[in-house]
Amino acid sequence: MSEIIEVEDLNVYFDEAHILKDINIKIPEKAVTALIGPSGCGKSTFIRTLNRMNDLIPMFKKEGKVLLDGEDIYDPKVDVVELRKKVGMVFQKPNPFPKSIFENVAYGLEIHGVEDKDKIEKTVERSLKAAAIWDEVKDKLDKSAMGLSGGQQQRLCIARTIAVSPEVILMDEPCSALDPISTTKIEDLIHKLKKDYTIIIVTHNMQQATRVSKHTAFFLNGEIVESGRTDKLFIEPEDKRTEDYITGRFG
Amino acid sequence: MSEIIEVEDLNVYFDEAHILKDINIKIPEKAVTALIGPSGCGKSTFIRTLNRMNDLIPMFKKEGKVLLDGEDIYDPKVDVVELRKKVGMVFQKPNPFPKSIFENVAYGLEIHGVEDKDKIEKTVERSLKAAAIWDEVKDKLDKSAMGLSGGQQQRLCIARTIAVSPEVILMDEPCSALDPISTTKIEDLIHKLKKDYTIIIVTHNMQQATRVSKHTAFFLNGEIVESGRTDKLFIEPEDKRTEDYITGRFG
Amino acid sequence: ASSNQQKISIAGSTSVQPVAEKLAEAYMKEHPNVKITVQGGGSAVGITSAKQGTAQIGTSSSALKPAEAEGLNQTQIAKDGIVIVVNNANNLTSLTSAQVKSIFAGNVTDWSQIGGSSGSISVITREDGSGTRDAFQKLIMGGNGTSIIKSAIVQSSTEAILQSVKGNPDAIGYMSLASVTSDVKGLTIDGVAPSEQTVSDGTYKVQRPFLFLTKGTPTGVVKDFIDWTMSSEGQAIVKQAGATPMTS
Amino acid sequence: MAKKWDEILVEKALFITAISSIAIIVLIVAFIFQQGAPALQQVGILNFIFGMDWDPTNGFYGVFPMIIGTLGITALALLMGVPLSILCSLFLAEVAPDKMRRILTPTIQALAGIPSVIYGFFGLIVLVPIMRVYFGGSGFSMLAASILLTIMILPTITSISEDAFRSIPVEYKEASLALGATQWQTIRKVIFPAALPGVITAIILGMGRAIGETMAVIMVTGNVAQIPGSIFDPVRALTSNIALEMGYATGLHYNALFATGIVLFGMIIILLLIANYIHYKKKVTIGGGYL
Amino acid sequence: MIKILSPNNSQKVMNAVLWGSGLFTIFILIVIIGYILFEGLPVVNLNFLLSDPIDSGRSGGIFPMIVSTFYVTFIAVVVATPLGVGAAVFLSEYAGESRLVKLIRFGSETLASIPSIVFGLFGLAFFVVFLGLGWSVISGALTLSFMALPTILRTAEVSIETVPQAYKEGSLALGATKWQTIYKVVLPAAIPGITTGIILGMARAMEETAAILYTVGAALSVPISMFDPARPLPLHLYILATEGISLPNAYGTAAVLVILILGITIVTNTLVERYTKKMMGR
Ligand SMILES: Nc1ncnc2c1ncn2[C@@H]1O[C@H](COP(=O)(O)OP(=O)(O)OP(=O)(O)O)[C@@H](O)[C@H]1O
Ligand SMILES: Nc1ncnc2c1ncn2[C@@H]1O[C@H](COP(=O)(O)OP(=O)(O)OP(=O)(O)O)[C@@H](O)[C@H]1O
Ligand SMILES: [Mg+2]
Ligand SMILES: [Mg+2]
Ligand SMILES: O=P([O-])([O-])[O-]
Repeated sequence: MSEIIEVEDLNVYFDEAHILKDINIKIPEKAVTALIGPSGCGKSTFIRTLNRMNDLIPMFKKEGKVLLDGEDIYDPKVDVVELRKKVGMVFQKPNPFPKSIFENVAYGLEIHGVEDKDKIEKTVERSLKAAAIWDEVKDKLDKSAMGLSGGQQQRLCIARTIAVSPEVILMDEPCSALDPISTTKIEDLIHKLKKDYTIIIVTHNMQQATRVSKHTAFFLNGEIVESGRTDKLFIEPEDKRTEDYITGRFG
Repeated sequence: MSEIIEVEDLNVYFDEAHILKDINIKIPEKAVTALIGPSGCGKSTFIRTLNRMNDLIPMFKKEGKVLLDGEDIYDPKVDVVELRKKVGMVFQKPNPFPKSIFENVAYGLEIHGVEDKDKIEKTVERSLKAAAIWDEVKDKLDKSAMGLSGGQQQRLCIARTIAVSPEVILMDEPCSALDPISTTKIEDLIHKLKKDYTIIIVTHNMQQATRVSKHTAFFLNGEIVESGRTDKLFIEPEDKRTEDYITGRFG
Repeated sequence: ASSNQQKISIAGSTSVQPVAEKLAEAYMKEHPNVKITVQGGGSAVGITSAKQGTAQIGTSSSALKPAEAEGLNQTQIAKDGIVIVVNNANNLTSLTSAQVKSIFAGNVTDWSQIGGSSGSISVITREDGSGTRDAFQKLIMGGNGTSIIKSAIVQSSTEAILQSVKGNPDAIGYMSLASVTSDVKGLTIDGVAPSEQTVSDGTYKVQRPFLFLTKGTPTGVVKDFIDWTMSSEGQAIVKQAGATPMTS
Repeated sequence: MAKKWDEILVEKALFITAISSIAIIVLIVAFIFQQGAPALQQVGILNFIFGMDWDPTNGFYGVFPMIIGTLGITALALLMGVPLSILCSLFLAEVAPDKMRRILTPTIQALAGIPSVIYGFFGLIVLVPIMRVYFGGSGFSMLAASILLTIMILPTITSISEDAFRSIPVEYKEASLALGATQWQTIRKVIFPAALPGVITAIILGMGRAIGETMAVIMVTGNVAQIPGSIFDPVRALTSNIALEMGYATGLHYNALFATGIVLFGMIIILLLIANYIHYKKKVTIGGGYL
Repeated sequence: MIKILSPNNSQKVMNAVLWGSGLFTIFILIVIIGYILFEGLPVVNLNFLLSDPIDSGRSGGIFPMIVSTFYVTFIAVVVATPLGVGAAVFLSEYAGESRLVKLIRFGSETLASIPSIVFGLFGLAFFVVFLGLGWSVISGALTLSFMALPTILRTAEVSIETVPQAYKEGSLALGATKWQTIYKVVLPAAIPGITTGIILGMARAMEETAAILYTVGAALSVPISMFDPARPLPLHLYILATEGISLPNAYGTAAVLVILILGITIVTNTLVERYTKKMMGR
């Protein structure tokens, strides 16, 4: 199994604040990698670095390299738009567009140049079904997405992301607002997706990490304390801090 | 133990959509009541009805009564401001003000007329500590709250709410963005608070419901299927649907 | 028909504008192949447009200064009487030009000083440079000799003068004869009441010219239009438009 | 890489629109300066600005009383108009019943479409006589102009700030109300600060309208080029000076009117610098927060 | 003062103040619009609307002026809107906080304060004479578009800046280009503010006199081509009113103009309202 993403000596600063410190990690292709760690340790910042979403934050500064398929994504030659087409993302706070539910999911297809109405409709339906929200919204596809419940919005955002089939999918706590059943459905989706896609998921739920991921990285205070195969990391962690964290004895 | 809130035949509509159907429930005083149910079933809508937050949504319509201390909170005579002082709320999506961290927490005190700087500072510190975020923000109290991580924002919003000591605290998934350790700390906080306050908490985490609450109500499609003592509801639910839901066999 | 259509554009004085428009309307009826447009802007625009050639005919409502007149051919197409007006409630009906002068110079400040019922006079004048004021200055104030009192209210149009005088029992102003209505009272000056007749025959002195200006001597259709304007037919239209024709 | 070309093209096109605004400004400024500079040269800048007499017929070109007039009228209009407009926009955004708002908002916007001349005549026929009866004098006054301008800037400031208030995310409002804040506390401490950039833009545009307004002001100020003793005295504004005499001015007089424009321009720049300084000091980010 | 009051009382006071200012504004609206309609409506009838003026407008109707107004305003808005919104997009999304941005912003604010008469004279010198467009619809419309530009630009800029960052991120993360994001997410979300700017700019263009006095010509006939001179409503009523030709007809013209503008603002606002309701779900 090859690595699709390699992060080398990554350091991230917001102005003077040193948020990520000497991050080195390899993300295997067509597999699920989980990122765990206490709130505020830098998980979101890290995955937002992988699709260059942090570029939008004026005070963002980085050192080090992020290689996708061997190419540094921060190279000036890289087309950020192409990068983001390859690397999709579900945000921590659900952020649907102020458009209808249908348009939210169709949006990505349209901007990727899909014009065939039939195809768009099919893909929208398929994505909404995969994100386990179809039944709840199928009768109000033309209603605004802003009128959905928190969990519905979160699933809509998942549908929106998978509709355009990116190679890598970054998910920042995709199940945080979901009940156990929806969560199971999303996990099933992840299992299905991992055959063809690379998935990086941030989660606070250790069980979820063990259930869905092959690899796990444990973040603490902006550093990766430990990373490796999930089964190993959760059963016999090398670092004391990892052990403390996963057993809930931390802090 | 007396009931602080009694909801009688509550029906809520958003325009034509019938969101809550014939809700009848009594919330005991100085205890924790958990609300569980699949995403989109109406939990948020329900708790937002308890502090009349839904009044802000133009198409909101309700029937039935919500009694707080025996008085209908929807009575025209009721002062909504006083009501909301008594009934505080932590929202599902963290919504800090675009102000500094300190100001976010001090805000409630100031509008309640506290002018003593010293007292404000002490209360801010105490609230931030109780919400388990003090250590992370103590050095940047004057920085914008918008620059906090998702989980940090969530804890800040908890701190903001408890700073003004409302009698009833509504919490809409307060731990959804939190790691297990922060979650434990928030649960500890809830345990402490319940001695003096009435707490209603929406959660997707069954374990959390059993850990913190004395009573639980199970929502499904806008109805309360079952409600009662948590220990009873989780061990021998009366309704088949409740059982299915809590054992994860649902849908 | 448009291929041999000829265009004349007229621009300048806003006082001349309605007269010119009426002339144009009648002329175009007789000459369907000529299209005349009339543009306002003020006498200065008339002078510059004629000089620059932006308009074939510039119009002005006051006599040109030597510097302005350079290179321009002037044709006076009408006269316009300037009437001294007061509020209808004012009991005076006539004044001498000397009295008007001292009022506007600020030497007389109360109506009782000149035989009216007491009330402090509110002097209303037109803006510096306007054709109306020019004529008033020249004929009442005596050229550049005496200036109008600095604290006089300045109004920039005929109608604004009318309304200002109408709304204030103590006001006095001056305005174009054509626009005087029963809302205000026109005063007899030096024993001559302003009227088309007295303006036309020159007995009423306070008046100004309406001028057509062309760059050099007019030719072609422009010349034809101006000639027509000066004809009895054209002058009848001038009269209809409320101005005083050159010949009565 | 066809897309990339699109993007570059779009950016270039947008850049051109931005630059064209600059070009327009430069064109107009250059025009004003080119026409006005000769007068400043001939009369002398200081004589022009601080001269107390304006009498073109006799060769006096001093605009100082008009500077005072313009400042006075504008200040007074802003003093009355800004609070009224902002309160009104708050009323529309936060208090007014929905139906009322739906009628009021467009009607107020329509107020921006009433010709200045009509405002002028309204002032002349209705306002000036009232002022004369109640405050004495001729009725033509600084105050009369300021009242008209108050009404004339109302639509600009009200509409733009109403939008600014209404575009504040509801989440902020909810958070504040849930803490037991009154509506007014919420407005004062959350909504208003967050909407401040929009409100300041509204005020700046309103101020522009007030300074630049000509036709209405001409009819009610009396246009006397003297420093007014009180707000009930007649004054002449710089803009009025230009509009009053432009129709007849030639030669140096014409240039002097444009020089008046230059002075006005200088004043605008100073006022804007002040306004922008406040703006900068108070800059708040809204819509921020990236998570 | 407010400090001494309890929050409750200050709420009551402010409620009264806000209602007071709202009602006062309504009073102003009724007085101004009522005044115009009261003075003007008596002369307005179908004949007034549909016939040509006679005798410089002393009698007859204002049909050519209505056409002129639409013609001139339409061109002015069509020119100013893309320039204004485009510049606003550039300033808020592309340029960062550079010198250039500050300069443009400052410049447009200055432009907003330039007296209309100066625009008129500029238009005369630039469009009419220098570009040789003559006194025409196009000269007048372009002059007006310059006047309306700053309002549209600054208003659009403010509303674009208030669009939550989260929407943009959502779009970019899907692989949308910057322009796609702006075009499909940011601008639609900023529509209410942008329309306000356009309406204010348009209203300004529709009512302006001084700027067209020197540029549009004053022809009493219906303009066919863009290069024909025209006489929009405000200019017509200006000439009627100031030269004392016919005050009643001037008010009649004003009434028609006011009704036209009211119609446009009401329709636009209703559409925007519906649109926002659909988008935001409330
Ligand atoms: N503003 C609104 N307009 C229209 N429908 C709404 C609105 N808010 C919520 N709804 C609908 O009401 C139902 C209940 O929503 P609610 O937010 O109460 O669910 P919830 O139980 O809190 O779900 P979650 O766990 O996902 O937050 C959902 O079907 C939702 O689509
Ligand atoms: N825009 C910003 N400006 C300044 N500091 C920031 C910004 N965003 C995040 N931070 C800080 O960077 C650190 C890492 O934040 P990040 O959002 O990556 O945490 P996280 O691991 O995702 O936490 P959570 O689980 O709570 O979402 C935090 O301490 C946070 O306060
Ligand atoms: Mg995070
Ligand atoms: Mg919810
Ligand atoms: O426009 P005037 O006729 O007064 O020069």
